[in-house]
Amino acid sequence: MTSAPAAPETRSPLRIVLWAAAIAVVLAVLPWVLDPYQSILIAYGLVMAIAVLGFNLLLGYSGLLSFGHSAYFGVGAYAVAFMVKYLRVESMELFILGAVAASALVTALFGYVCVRYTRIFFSILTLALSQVLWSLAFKFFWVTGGTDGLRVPTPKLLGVGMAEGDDKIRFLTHGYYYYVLAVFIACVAVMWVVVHSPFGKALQAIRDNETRARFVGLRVRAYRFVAFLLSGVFTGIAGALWVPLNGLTTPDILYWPFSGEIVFMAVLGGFRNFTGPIVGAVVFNYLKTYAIGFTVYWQALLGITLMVLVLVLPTGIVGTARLLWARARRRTS
Amino acid sequence: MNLLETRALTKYFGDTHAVDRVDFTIGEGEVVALIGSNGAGKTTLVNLISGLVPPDSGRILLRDADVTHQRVHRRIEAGIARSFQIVNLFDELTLLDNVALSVFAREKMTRYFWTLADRHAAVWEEAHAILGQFGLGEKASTLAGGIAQGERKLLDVAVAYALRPRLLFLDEPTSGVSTREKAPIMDVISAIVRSQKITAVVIEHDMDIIFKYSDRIVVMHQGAILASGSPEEIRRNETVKDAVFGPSHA
Amino acid sequence: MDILTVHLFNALLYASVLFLIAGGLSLIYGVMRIVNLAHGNLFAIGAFTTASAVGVWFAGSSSAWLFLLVPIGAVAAAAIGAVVEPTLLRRFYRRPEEYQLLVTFGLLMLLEDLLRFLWGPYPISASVLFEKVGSLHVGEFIYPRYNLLVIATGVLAALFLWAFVYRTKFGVVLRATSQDMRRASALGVNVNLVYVEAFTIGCFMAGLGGAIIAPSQPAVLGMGVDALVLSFIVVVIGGLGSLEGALVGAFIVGVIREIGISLFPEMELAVLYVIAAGVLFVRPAGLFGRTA
Amino acid sequence: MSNRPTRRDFLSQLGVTTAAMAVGSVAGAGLAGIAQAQEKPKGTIPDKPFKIGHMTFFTGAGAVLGEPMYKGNVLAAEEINAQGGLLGKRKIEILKADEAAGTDANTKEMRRLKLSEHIDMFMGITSSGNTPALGPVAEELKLLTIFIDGCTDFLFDKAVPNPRYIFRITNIQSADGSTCAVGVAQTWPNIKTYANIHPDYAYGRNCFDHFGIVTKKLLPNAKSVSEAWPKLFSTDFTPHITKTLAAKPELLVTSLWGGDYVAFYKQALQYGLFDKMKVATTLALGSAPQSIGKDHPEGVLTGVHANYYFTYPAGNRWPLNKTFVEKYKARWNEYPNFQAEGAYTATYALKTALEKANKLTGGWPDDDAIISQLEGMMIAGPGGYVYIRPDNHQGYKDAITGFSKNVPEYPFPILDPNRIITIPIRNITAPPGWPKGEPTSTYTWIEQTWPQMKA
Repeated sequence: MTSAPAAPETRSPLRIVLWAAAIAVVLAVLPWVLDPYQSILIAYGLVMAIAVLGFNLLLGYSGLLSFGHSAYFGVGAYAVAFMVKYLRVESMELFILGAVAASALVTALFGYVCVRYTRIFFSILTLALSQVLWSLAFKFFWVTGGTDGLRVPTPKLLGVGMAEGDDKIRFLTHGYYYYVLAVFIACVAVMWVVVHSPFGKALQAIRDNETRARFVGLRVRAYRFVAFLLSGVFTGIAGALWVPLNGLTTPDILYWPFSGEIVFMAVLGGFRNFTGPIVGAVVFNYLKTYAIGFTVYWQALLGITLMVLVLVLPTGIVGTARLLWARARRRTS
Repeated sequence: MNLLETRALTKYFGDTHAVDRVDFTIGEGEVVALIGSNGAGKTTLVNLISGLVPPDSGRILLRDADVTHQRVHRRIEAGIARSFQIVNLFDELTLLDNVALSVFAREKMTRYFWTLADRHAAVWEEAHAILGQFGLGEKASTLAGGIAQGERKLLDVAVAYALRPRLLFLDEPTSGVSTREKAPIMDVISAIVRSQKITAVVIEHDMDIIFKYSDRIVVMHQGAILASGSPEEIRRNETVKDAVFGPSHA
Repeated sequence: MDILTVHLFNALLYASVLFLIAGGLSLIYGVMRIVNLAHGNLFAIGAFTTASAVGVWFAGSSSAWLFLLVPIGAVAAAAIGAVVEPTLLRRFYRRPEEYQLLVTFGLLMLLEDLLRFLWGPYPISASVLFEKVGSLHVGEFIYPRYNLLVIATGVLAALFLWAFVYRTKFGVVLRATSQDMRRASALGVNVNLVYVEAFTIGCFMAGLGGAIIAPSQPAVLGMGVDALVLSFIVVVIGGLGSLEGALVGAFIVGVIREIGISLFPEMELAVLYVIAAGVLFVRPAGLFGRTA
Repeated sequence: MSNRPTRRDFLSQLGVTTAAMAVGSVAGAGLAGIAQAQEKPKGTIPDKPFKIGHMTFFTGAGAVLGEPMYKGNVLAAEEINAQGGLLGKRKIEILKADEAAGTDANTKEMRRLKLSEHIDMFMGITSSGNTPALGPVAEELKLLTIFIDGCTDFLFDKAVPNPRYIFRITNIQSADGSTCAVGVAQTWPNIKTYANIHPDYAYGRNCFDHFGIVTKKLLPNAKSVSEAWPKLFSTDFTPHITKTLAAKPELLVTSLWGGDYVAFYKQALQYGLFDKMKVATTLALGSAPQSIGKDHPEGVLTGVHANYYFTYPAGNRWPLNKTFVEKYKARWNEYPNFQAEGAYTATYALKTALEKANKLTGGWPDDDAIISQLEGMMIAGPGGYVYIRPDNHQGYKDAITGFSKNVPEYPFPILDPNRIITIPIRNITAPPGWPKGEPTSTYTWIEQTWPQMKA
């Protein structure tokens, strides 16, 4: 980091819980206030937030930039699609379990190779390995449906399916929305504990200074491996939640530019903050949707946004907001 | 019984004999100063023993147990800790976190990803206490990247000390700080080492400090041990004077 | 046996183009330690520029003149490189790699749309040259002469680059900078100049790869993103930062692709990726790689 | 058909005809035309615009095939708007969306169009990878939809077996492979070996399957000796061509289309592929006609998606086509392809349905009323009559294919007017009520009911 270290987070746990509860309540009320389309967008945002939260355990807390997180997202999504296609599973809970198992397996395999390296080599390795999965999903037509992808019908939530004749949009904006919200809250809570646990401290220590971390007795690779695993599983869960929302999965979500989008979201929100990835994911989802509606050159728009972010606001939305907030407070006091 | 013993420990860097068949021993409770001119092999010797670099040949025995090829974390479990000549800290963590991390690591708690670190009050108390011992208590919640060099040197030692080692290597604990600050730093460190009866090896250049704080002095020259003895003996040793301080030295 | 010759030509054809792209990527990394994710777009810019120069702007000119126009794509890519390095990338050398990757990812998105803005949404082809040079007989088969030209260009580029890096004064400076930028700087090397030159050469190579295939394949949107993955596979097999690695990697990929399509039509490219993954598991730094 | 008929008998039984014949007249209650005079609508009609979301390929290699679809839609909308709009009041407004964004993005975009832009109807889609994804979404959204292409059997076989809101106007995909195979059986009955090059996605697989099953029935001696599956929107077919040449087949079957086919034939020419074997295609001349150059070899069985080619039915026999081609040429300065015709016909099918529904109930008809009019509709389009089957919402019209030929009137090859092959669609697709099959209902229907020719 080029910027001077900022003051650490010193807010009291009670205040954090209150804030989180307030935000959760707002999110819970949204489907009743917003039109269905907006609710669906928020649901997409929350799903991506889980993925980016996982991703950021590596980038923000372990200092490892993965350019291959599309792989674990895709594994989660395809795990669900395979369970539908081959096992006729309908239960969302089983989907999530399956996605956790599948993404843990793949992440363990990839992690075994990748955590031996850091910096650019880590990024390149994660990217290259993720593209192996992309090519498999893409070419194994008879298993994966190739570019046509696999459809996933409406799942059963806690054993309850969509009522016959019920409106799918209503299902998505209410039943499924709350399911996503619940999983999201659980994931945020878990990740909060992870990054504030002794393990989380160890990761940050390794990020700051690998040599010294070794000399306080940390087995650096083992820690990176576990972080990689957790990160991948979170992203896999997001993939599983994403499929029913989207209705189908195609190799597009395994292609490397999707990994780039995940990185984009983290940077947009600010990867040195716990909340940055969440904000980044939700905002990016809006940004992209409206950029596409606004101009055919939406890619250029996003590209320029990214370059400006990196050049001018490397701490992202949350980092910048905090800075401004701190400055304003200093001025008033 | 010797706490640590090396046998014909050797490390080459290309053609340079950084450490050349060194037999180095240190007894329980000793405070030894390791001296020698730049490039004499002092830091390399410490790097070999602490596990930063692997030796080319020779053995390292800790209480007669062979640790030559053990991984760093095993050596730390066995009680070997070190500080660094060029300060090695977790700059984006607070002072308290820096020390607490050692405590967590020592207690094998860093693998806990399911409990909040803040919940382990005993660890934080201990970390606070250690910071207090090193006179850093007031800056506990400052980021390590944002304190003065002298304080960083102390913190570096505190991080190593928090591992509760039996054998502590201090690689130039006062390098890079002003002469005026050196003695206070050494006073703090020395008080802790002596009171906790830690066996320590100090690499140092400042002769005043060496003579004041060490029980024994080991002199290295061109990768080999030239002499070993009490401060008085070393002071009188002519070979040492020539090799270490140069012939022109007084 | 003739068919094997044709297969070999195909493999070399693919390898030549890939070497140009991946070689440029690797050269840039070797000297400046940055991985340019927008590298594939420079390949695309080369293809689009040449395709429209030959197929649209100067369509109908004499074929000799059109042949001279082919390298224009490489020049265009090099020009973009010469602008982008000092104005944008230079700010990032001292910052962590994640920012370098991100800024080039942003550049990728920008360039992708720049292509669409400048050349519109449709494929552009310059097949007139491809047709003009005709085909030659390889036993009972016939083979497009143009493809042999592409192979020759790839081989020449490799020779040229080798001579350039190992046999010229600039090559010495380049290698010195690559090994230790600070020391080179202390010895009076103008590092900024070396960087812009190296980056421009790398972009030139990618652009040349695009330019040279424009007559035989249409230039389409998205070709840059696809090309980047393949050149990653090449450098992953060969080792990032090594020109020899890029050469060998490109050859391996060319051969595997040809074999894959012939013997495993259902798997095709997947074979390539699986083999690349195999290399990664055994030798993560690639066959010619150096890590730190 | 139990005792083995000869091939010639069977082909004539199928109703396969070569050379241009008059379009068979079909009488029926549902018959509607696109050129009917407009009656005054009953009841009050709102005058807010009728929004159609139109998604097709506007960029990339798919655009030469897909974009004419939009142009056909726009042409029809402009004609209708010039008369005051739908039911004389509601002007059609078309919102474009680019199908090239990818299947995931497309489903999102369809949702956005309905939920955020509040479109009244959805049209378009070229790729058969996209309709099975979008069909269920349209049903979920209760969005009235006429897919123009994306004609995979899978859509109504599996993805949406009981469609309510979605329809599809162009012929079902299995007709492509079957028509191609029938064309081959009739033209080159002595073929023993054939090779395949198909794009690696739903359409390529479907063509491969149906060409295979029909050929197995009609030409039992013919064997597939080579397969190549290039990625859709590839530009380099060098290894696929080489592989095909190495297998030395008598015939190459390919379902490459759009920009892919253009790149393919140009590369294949330099490898002399067309000199070494016959070539049969399913969709080669389906793209915008001007996208194929005069360097394209003649005598290739050039498919048009078994749907429509702008020179057939010739103007003197079917005025609807003559005026459509003229108007399209005047508006867009190019000739229409089957997708332009499909979108044009679909727009008029909507208009007709609205008018009939209005006549029954008055006012602006709701979606259910429109749907019940579309179901079973028989409409005369530029390419002939299209029948929309009520059970699966699929449009059916006679399948056609032909042979490439250069003529002085056009700067591109056209279907040889003297050798056009037409097949009544009902004879090569599964009838209503046939059980859903794998890979398609039509496949199992052909497999189980067609007689096996003698070797």
